[in-house]
Amino acid sequence: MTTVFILISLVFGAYLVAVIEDWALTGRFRLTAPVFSALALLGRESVLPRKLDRVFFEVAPVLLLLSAVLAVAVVPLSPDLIITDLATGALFINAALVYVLVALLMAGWGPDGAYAMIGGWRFLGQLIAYAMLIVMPLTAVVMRAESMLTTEIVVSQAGLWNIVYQPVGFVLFFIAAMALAFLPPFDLPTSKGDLAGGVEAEYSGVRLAVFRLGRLVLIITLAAATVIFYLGGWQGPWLPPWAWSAIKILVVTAVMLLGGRMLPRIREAHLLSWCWIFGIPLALLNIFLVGVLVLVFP
Amino acid sequence: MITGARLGTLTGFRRLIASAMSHDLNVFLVPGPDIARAQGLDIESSGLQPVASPRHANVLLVMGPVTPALQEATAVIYAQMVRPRSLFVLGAQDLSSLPAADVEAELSQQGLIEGVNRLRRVFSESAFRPSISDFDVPILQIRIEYTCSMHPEIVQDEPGSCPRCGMFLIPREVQSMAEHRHMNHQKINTDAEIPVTFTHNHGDHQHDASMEYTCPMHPDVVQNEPGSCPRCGMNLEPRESQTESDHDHHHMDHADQGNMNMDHDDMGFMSMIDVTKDLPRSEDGLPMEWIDAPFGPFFPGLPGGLLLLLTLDGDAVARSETHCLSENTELVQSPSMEPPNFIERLTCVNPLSPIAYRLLACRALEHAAGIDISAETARARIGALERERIASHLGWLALFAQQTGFDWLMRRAASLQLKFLTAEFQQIKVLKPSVLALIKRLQQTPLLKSRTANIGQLMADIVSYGPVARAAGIDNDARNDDKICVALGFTAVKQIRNDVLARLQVRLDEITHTLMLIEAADAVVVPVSNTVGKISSSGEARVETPRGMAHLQLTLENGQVMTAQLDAPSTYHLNLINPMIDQQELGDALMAVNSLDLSPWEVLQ
Amino acid sequence: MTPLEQYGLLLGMLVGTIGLILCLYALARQVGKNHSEPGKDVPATSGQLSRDPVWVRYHARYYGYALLFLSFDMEMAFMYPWAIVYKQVGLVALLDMGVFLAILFLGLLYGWSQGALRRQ
Amino acid sequence: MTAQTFFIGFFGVAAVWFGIVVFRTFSMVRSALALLFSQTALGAMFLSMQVEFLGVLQIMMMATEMTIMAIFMVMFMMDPGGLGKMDMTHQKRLSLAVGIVSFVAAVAVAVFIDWGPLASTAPDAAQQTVDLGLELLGRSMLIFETAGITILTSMIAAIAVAIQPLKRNDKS
Repeated sequence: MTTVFILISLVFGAYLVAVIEDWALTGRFRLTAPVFSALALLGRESVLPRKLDRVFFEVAPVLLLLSAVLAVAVVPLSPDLIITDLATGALFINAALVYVLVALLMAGWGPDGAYAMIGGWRFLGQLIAYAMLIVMPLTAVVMRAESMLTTEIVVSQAGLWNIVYQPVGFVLFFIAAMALAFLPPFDLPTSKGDLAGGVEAEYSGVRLAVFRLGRLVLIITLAAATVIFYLGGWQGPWLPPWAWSAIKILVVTAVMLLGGRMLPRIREAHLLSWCWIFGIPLALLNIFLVGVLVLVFP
Repeated sequence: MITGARLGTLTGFRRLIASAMSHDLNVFLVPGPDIARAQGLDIESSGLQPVASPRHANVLLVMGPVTPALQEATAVIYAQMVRPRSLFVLGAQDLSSLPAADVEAELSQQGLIEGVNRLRRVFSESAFRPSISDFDVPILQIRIEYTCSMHPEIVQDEPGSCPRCGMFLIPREVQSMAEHRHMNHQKINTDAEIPVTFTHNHGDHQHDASMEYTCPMHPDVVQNEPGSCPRCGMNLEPRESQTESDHDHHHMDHADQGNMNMDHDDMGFMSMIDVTKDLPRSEDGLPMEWIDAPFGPFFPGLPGGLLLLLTLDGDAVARSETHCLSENTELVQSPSMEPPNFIERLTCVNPLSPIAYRLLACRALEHAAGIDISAETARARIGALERERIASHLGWLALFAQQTGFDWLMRRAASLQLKFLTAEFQQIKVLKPSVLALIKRLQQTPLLKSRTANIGQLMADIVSYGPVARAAGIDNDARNDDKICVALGFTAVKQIRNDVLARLQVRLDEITHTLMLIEAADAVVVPVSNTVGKISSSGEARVETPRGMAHLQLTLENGQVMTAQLDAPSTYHLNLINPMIDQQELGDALMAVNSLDLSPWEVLQ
Repeated sequence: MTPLEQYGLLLGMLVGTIGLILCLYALARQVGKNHSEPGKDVPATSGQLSRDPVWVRYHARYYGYALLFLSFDMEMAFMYPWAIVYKQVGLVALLDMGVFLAILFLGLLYGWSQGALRRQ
Repeated sequence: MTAQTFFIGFFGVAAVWFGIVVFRTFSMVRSALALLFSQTALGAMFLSMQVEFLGVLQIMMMATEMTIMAIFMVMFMMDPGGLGKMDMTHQKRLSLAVGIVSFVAAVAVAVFIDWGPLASTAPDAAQQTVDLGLELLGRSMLIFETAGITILTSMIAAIAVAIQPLKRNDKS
């Protein structure tokens, strides 16, 4: 029963992400725009490029949606509102979200087009930059919670949220999460200016609808992950737990979508060198600091 | 009635989808969003959503001048759009290679809004139709030609085995038109060391046919008489020689071997070392294969009408070729033109800065006729020219922001540009604080300096004009020797870094300076042509257009303009592209090309 | 729920999502068939017809980072079990992982000094 | 029990099938991603054998590493798109024989060796990770540190081989 409820709230969340993104892009708050564009995409032809790799081209959007939906399985909206409370919850979110890269590589290599291929291999370079900055801050979060159960992680933040306990970890995780969801300023694989749409340029019709639905669910999943790891999940003074979760997730989604518009796209060379030369030492420092804090104030 | 409808009767569910489509109009702009903004069209507010790829679009909006070469590219874009698709034409155009326009409207914001409403009705009524007709145009036709992977110069029209090495030929699809008409159009490549032979359309380059002998496996082994190859001993094949230092780049033939089953055993094991021995090595010493990717006339990150054929080594540019598909033909069409028609003709040469060219024509005619105009009208004309400079720089900012994915700046700059295009003198005073706020906010944007610093460096000793030259420290502004400008307190703006950041900074400073200039000129009137008597003499004029100094010379025969010769800055800036983007990362290369603020329209044949 | 039931539920979600997508495809096919026309299935490169295949040996410039990433990825496998028992074990765990991370940080420094951490 | 064995068998067969696809396909990227999905099937097999941490770790780490293998395969092997349909297999008889011999040896090891008493119930997932952590910090601390050293040597060796020595001037 909880599974059905969470999946429905996931679809509703994806709809809200579409509304917020449309509002950020066009400046008009139209509640019906995502519904019309979804129906329109359904009604359009879905063209297959000439010399494509059929398996890759078909599997890529499906895999993108799958990896986002599976990552939601371990997200607790309230103490008992979680689909599967896995013992290795934090690791499972990361494991599911790695297949976003596999999906984009397939979407890049499949259609045999110059723009798509360059976009695909660019996203592999982007993964090499952000992957470590997701894993190491998560280790610090798990250290404080002494377990990888996502419910344990939320409960461990009862006194002090992790955003206050380990701010460096939060900043690194947030940047890496935006890079994972290829949101601007990290939209290297699907950049309009460099690659005319890059990886998603060759998709049309219902396959494009699945690709875009996968991206929306991915954004809401990453926002939910940021909330449960750093913003104290469902904890909050007056409102019921699920309400707090919903508010926090929407706030984080809005910050992710609106914040990126204010910056030019980052160069891939800069993204890689900054993440490796400044990001990883900072992450190691964060683990060391949390290690000391956990020992000093039990 | 839309010609690009989809097959199917308009039943209940399809009617719902058709009405959804009428609310979700994604538009692909031809010749480009910068031209739309320059002509005062606000696309977003009219309800159309611009998209980057023809696959995502269901409306093709054609506005602004479309030259024959651009019509071919427009036909390609229309063919690649997904049904149900529609063609929306603004302003009278003779689009021969496209089907009849579904919705026609006059070229103005009012026409655009009224056209969009008609488009919505058309979509919801006839998105699906029981009978549809194919869209077929000569450029889309393909013919299969057979070529050998080892000898790209062997081209036959029917399958068979290669006369030289015996391997059977692989099919390749090539455009059926004999050669790409625009390919050997004004081909600008100053790439000195390797004369570029565009590998995928062999055969159509006429070269002197002196015989030479080369080895199939090692093209760099070249002799004048038959014999065996010093390296691998295979006997050398006769081949009519192309230009002497040309080594025919085999990079593409390994990839498109088609379904030729090259089994390992019979050919002797060919290790990767042999295969990549003669490939050019990139900076880090890896001999990789290069792909030819066109960044065509309608690329969302480049000015509309500019075609950049890049040979990419991974995501870095190995070689580049620039073509202007939008350049105009002769200025004076019929044997002679009336002065007013000539002024109109020159105004619509470059849709990006019409007033500058109108002023150029007026000044040239007045210089020929010897009329001098009152200080009052001269000041008002300068006010109009400066207003257009601000609008042009804001338009460039919007295109720069679109290329670098800087969404907030694109929307702000575009809306300000549209306001400035038709702003009267009072409105300019009102708009001034918002422009200055935009500039201040832009200069504080994090990541912008690191994104644009030392990218697109130009060599010091090259000819350049306008903001590009001023960013390199060379001050060749035509306004310096214009008495009225100097009287209004004009001072040139200069930088030294000579990279994209410097060009951005120069244009921002110029916007602030021109605002003060307009206030000093305190009048903005579009230059109007005055009557030129029946005289016959020659005149010439210089005007500092937003992109640099344009120079016009014309000759008059008893009141008729006989010949005119325009010298525009973009013709020189086209030659800067190749050396600037060599070995640059793709994103940096496109941003550097953008920073030159090219207008392909003013490049005359 | 026992762990096995949880994995079963995950598999169920996976199959359910694939089923939903197949229904969407069936619905789209019911609306209309693809109408193949000349030039429509050529990869869209902004106004040009580029028919040559691009599956060539792509020159990725980040292989310096990729090599270091493989090693750091292995290291991460050790860090999770350590992180779980860290509070229990206390100072020994901190020193132990300190040594481990210092060794790997040495590798990172070596890579940086040899110029691996740049666009090759 | 039967459902668990069914899934172990199913994912095992899937892993083997993807392994076969690795060699039967012509495109390099396809074979790299086939290997990736064979590792994922292996991870799913671990999960169905109630070894959660190892299974999830396998699913996660193999994805990134196989994609990096994919880019290196595309960079250094001829005709990565598989357009030339070159038959990459060679010494077919020898490899067939080696395959059969090793399969028989594996089955023999699995069947005939005495694995000790059958554990009634496996510890639950969270406990397994805690035990692994304690094991790392306790008895096999030495193995943990030597693993660190081997990872360091692999880093240094990879960089020494692959990266061009820096020209003195641009030590950015």
